[in-house]
Amino acid sequence: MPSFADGAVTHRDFLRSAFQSMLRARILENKLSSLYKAGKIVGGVYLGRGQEAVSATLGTALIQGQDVFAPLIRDQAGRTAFGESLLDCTRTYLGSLQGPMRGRDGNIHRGRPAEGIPAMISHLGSQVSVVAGMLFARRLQGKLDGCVGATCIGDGASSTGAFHEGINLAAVEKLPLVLVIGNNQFAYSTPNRRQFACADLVERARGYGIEGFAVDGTDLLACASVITEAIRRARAGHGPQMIVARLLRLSGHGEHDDAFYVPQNIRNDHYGRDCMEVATRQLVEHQMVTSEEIHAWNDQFADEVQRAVAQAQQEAPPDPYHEDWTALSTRFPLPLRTSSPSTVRQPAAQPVCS
Amino acid sequence: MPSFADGAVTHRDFLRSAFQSMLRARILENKLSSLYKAGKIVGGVYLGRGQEAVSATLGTALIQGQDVFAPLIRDQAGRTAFGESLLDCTRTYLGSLQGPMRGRDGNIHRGRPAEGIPAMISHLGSQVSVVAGMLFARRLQGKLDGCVGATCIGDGASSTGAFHEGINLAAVEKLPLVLVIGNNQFAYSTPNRRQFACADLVERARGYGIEGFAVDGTDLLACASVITEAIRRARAGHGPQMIVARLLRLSGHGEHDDAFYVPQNIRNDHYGRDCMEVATRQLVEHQMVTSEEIHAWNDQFADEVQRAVAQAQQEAPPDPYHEDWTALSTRFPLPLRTSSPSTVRQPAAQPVCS
Amino acid sequence: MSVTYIDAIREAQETLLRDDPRVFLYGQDIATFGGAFKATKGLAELFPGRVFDSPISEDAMIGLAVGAAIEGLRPIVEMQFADFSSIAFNQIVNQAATHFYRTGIPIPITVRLPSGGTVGSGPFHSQSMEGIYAQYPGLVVLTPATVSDAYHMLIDAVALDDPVIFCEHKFLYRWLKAKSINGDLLPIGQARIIRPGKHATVVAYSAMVHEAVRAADHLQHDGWEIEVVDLRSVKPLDINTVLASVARTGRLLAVGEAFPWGGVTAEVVSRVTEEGFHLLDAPPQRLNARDTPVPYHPKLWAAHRPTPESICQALRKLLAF
Amino acid sequence: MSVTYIDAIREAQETLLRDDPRVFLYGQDIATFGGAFKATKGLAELFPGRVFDSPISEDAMIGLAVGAAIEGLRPIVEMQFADFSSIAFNQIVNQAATHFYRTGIPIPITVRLPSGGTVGSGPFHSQSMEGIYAQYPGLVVLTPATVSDAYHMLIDAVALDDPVIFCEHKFLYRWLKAKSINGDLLPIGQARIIRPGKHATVVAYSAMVHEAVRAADHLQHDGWEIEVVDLRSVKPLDINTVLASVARTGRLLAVGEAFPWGGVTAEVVSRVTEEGFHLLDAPPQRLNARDTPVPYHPKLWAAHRPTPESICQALRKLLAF
Ligand SMILES: Cc1ncc(C[n+]2csc(CCOP(=O)(O)OP(=O)(O)O)c2C)c(N)n1
Ligand SMILES: Cc1ncc(C[n+]2csc(CCOP(=O)(O)OP(=O)(O)O)c2C)c(N)n1
Ligand SMILES: [Mg+2]
Ligand SMILES: [Mg+2]
Repeated sequence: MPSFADGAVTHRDFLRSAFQSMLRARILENKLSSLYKAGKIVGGVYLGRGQEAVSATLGTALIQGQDVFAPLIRDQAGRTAFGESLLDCTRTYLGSLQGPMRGRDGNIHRGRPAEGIPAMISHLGSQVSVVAGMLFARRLQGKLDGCVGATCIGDGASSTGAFHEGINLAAVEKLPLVLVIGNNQFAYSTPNRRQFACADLVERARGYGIEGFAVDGTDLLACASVITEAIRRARAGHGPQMIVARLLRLSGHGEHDDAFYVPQNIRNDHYGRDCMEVATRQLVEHQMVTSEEIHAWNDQFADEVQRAVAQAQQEAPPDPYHEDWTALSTRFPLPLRTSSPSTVRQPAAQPVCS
Repeated sequence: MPSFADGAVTHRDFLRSAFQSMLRARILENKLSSLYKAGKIVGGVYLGRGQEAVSATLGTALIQGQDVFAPLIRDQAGRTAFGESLLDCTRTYLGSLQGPMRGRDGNIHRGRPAEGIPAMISHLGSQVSVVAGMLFARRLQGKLDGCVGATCIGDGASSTGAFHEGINLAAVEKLPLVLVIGNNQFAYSTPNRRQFACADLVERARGYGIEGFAVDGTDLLACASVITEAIRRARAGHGPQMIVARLLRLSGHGEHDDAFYVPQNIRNDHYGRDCMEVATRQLVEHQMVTSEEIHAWNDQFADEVQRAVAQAQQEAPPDPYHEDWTALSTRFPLPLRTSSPSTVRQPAAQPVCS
Repeated sequence: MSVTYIDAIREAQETLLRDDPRVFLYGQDIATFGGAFKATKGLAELFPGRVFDSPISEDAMIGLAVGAAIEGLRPIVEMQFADFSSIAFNQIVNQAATHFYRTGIPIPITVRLPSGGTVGSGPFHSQSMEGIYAQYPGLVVLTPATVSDAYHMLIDAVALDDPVIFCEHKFLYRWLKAKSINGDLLPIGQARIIRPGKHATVVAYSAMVHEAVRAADHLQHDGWEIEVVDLRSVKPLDINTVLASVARTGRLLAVGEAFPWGGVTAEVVSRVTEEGFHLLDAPPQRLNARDTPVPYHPKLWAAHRPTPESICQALRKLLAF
Repeated sequence: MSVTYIDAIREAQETLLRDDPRVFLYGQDIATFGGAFKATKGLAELFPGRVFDSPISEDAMIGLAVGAAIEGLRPIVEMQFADFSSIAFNQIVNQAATHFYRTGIPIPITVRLPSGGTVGSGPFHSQSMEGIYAQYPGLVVLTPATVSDAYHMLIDAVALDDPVIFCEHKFLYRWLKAKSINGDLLPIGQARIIRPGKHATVVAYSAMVHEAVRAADHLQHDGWEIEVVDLRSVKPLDINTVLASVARTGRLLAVGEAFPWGGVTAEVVSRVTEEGFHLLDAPPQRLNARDTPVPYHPKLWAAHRPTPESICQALRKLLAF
């Protein structure tokens, strides 16, 4: 049986921590939704509602400053758990110059790559090989020991060539990549049956020669158990791990979408339940949290969110007149010859192929 | 047990026919190799030596004029079996204006798409979705019944995103696509262990929700049994079929390559054997052919090949001064208004979204 | 009663599905959902078995369309955003575009690219890729700027036997309205003088046509008469109409929303200087977006792309030469 | 004793691996096999654990390089042929190219593209993609034409903090030889006057530099002195050197091997006419490949790309203006 223990963190602490991240994310995302509906956020707002258990578990089990976490579209909870500040979120959504993206990119397209959080591009599947590359580089530098790199992806993104190339490459290189597929049954409006033909995406793992786990993504305890075990195995050198979490997206694709296409019977079935409610019940029942604590956290997080929003709102937006309108870090023209070393480099030896 | 019978074709006829295509291809390819080495062919020459049993079986089991066959780089035998004339090959390699590619494209990049043989582009994996599209179109037109579409691909090409997207799409659409992966253990110089991490690529089938077969690609009888069964299943509506044939490429990647990187032990092992020899032995033992017949065929095919080469060599090359240097079938400028119908089209009804 | 640009695109697809059994639609979320921009709203119900939701597989989506075209059909593929066509790049430029030249079999597919910037869309939902695709032989690249052109040119695109990259501007989708779709037809490959003038020629296409017209209207107050040419099709490019205009005005400004290196405006300027050097009274100029990814923040975005103000500024400089 | 262009590229990679622990090589068949063109021959043995055979996954190859660059390494990725970079297109133009602008973290990767036509290579092993990549903000696009530049510019490419698309010409690989790699360094972004002259300027890059020089040599017999400018880098583009040359000659012909719509030659002509209109005594001209896929047959191929003969012809027309 997998255990939650990862170093010094006990089962109880882990779950409380993951639960807090779920709650914080839910409150933050509710706020983002209202801001969007009030016209205060331009572009789109994409929520992880219903997917917090999976995402928070992952973010909690990863070690900030050591691991890589490449969140995707529905990972507010995982970001929070991994240590991303609420301000990074609100500043990015609200276009503050102080945010990590400085108004140049928005919403969930944020990250701090130098701190182990790549900033996703929109093109689904593209982050898999990037995380593999980060791990590959660490191995080359002798710094990989004990690290893992995790990324999340949806059922829809599993149909991309980038997903396939990335996971296959990670398998060939036997990298400690943890790939969490959140199968929320829809890609935008497209149901699973128009996306893949296997019974469960976890059946893909074997074809890549990697280990695979299926988990009920609405069940925090199950997620904690399975995801920590997968991460443990990746850390221990078992190579890439694929986790397929089944659940339902409890929002529209974005806040512009009312998800009319999700049939009632799917909403009503087991996977349509809200992981927040399940987790609350589970942790209260197991006496890991009390309702009083939850209330207090609710207040505390609402307050934190409020402050993060207020601060980002009052911060200066980027100024096009002071913007550095170059996409390069190199400043051309280069001063004469400084791009080349002072001495003329000559080939080391006889050319091999002459 | 699968049977070779496909309609009226008996087991014996099938095998003799496949064997003849193998032989014809081998003789043709030996000739292409000499022409290349004599500097008579520019560009590259890519041979299917060692892969004739798989390819010929496939081409023989498919029905010309009804099925689609998208051959790849090592499918001379399959092309011959499917009915491609030797002249199509020699004319393309030698750049004759009479060939299907009219000197515009060369070597194995030839086809007759309107006759069910797409002309491959170099980019590996790209033909899978094209064949899927041809089948998809036939279904839309109500013409799919009983048709299959087959394409071949290498172990290396299984790492492409195009392969993944194509086969997954075919699975979602439940198309009668037969995908033959010739795992010849190398992609150019790259061994399987740098290409994928699963034990056998056939393990991928399940993850796509399709049926998979593994076969010894050096064994004509095994190939005939497995491939005809897969085709039968595709024809019968079981959806895409994946066949992984294990074998060894018995030439360099192209005729410029001496394959120094293929270790001796791999050449010596079971899959290093020559399918031509195996097939000869098998058919002679089963008294399906006699050595005399084989000798006669050898002479006959050598003669056919010789004539196909001679004819292509004496034909005119394309003439740049008479070449139609446009990549479009449309001739611009279009005469005024003829690209539009004579009457002004008005939207049929009220716009739905206004 | 008015018709928007997106209505026109939807209507064209309805017309095509109704009139031509060879047409089918393939793309992400285009069936039940009616497409991310509702360009196919209701069509799946109207035409059962002709409108398909695809997996998120842009490469295979184009591969499928090419295969279907080989078999004689006329698929219209919707990319959810032009930017995602980068995934289908190989199938478009190498498979579809080379097919006729190589085999003699044309590939009549239409690839719809919701293109260009809108507020808050950022680097990956704002790109204008016409100048990328136009570089490849074997493609026709269309950029309708008006409601009627959106309709008629999409109909024409499907009628063409060659692969067409159909660049629709997302900003125009709901912003641009017309009373009705008019019968002012021009063949594909012919540009339109959308606003006559005599002091300078602005060559533009897609959304920039409207920005250019605004700039021209503005300069009218100062007595300048600016001619605006809407290219309509960037490949083929109707250089004759452009040259005739420059012959009248002697001055050329080419305006595009794409990145500034190369692309449509460079092709226009080069063609004009090669063929109509003697017509020019002043150095021809280009105005494009800035050389950075398209920024998210509305303030940055507004300064990233050409606007009526920056077009006016460029025109004043040109007129003062 | 001589050094070929491909030797220089191999040497540069050896130097880089030796001098910079951040460098590693990733690509198809580059380890044991030493690469399809032997650009990495022997390097896997010399530098164990630094040269890797990749799966046939161009998209993931670039993704991996981007990830490694984030971690501080300097990967060099070999595409087996430039044409196959179409599969990595999205990772190059959207992931690598936008990263610095978006996040402030530069992506120092070098993508080696064996480019251009050779006899019998056909539509998918002959492409010149510099004009495609140069359209995207955030990329540096280099096109060395000489043995020494092949060496020094590859060293410089890896030193740059930005993603570099390094377009090597396959035709030059073994055909172009030098006595040795010389110390005639120029910084990236600076063009070189490779042949001085006074009657007309030919701007070229990569293999076309040599065709242009041959054409110039030929016209010398008739008394024409043609200046040939080797751009070296197509983005950034050293317009100052080009303008200075045109100021001397008054005439411009831009020659490229890529497809004729847009691309490098259009950018050159546009920049010169925008900024140096008054310098021109004749309409600037372009000469590119034809607007079809690159044909397989040597006779077609020879008529598809610019040659000394066609360059001479274009120059005579230009000189006669
Ligand atoms: C390559 C690519 N194609 C299309 C899109 C547009 N798009 C954005 S999210 C999305 C649906 C994603 O579905 P899924 O992967 O299941 O993730 P979910 O949103 O359900 O979490 C689509 C089609 C994209 N971002 N990238
Ligand atoms: C996308 C792409 N990348 C690289 C190449 C170059 N290339 C041509 S054949 C080949 C090896 C193919 O190996 P495999 O798929 O195993 O087929 P085999 O040659 O062994 O039959 C490579 C790398 C290509 N054609 N397409
Ligand atoms: Mg989903
Ligand atoms: Mg192989």
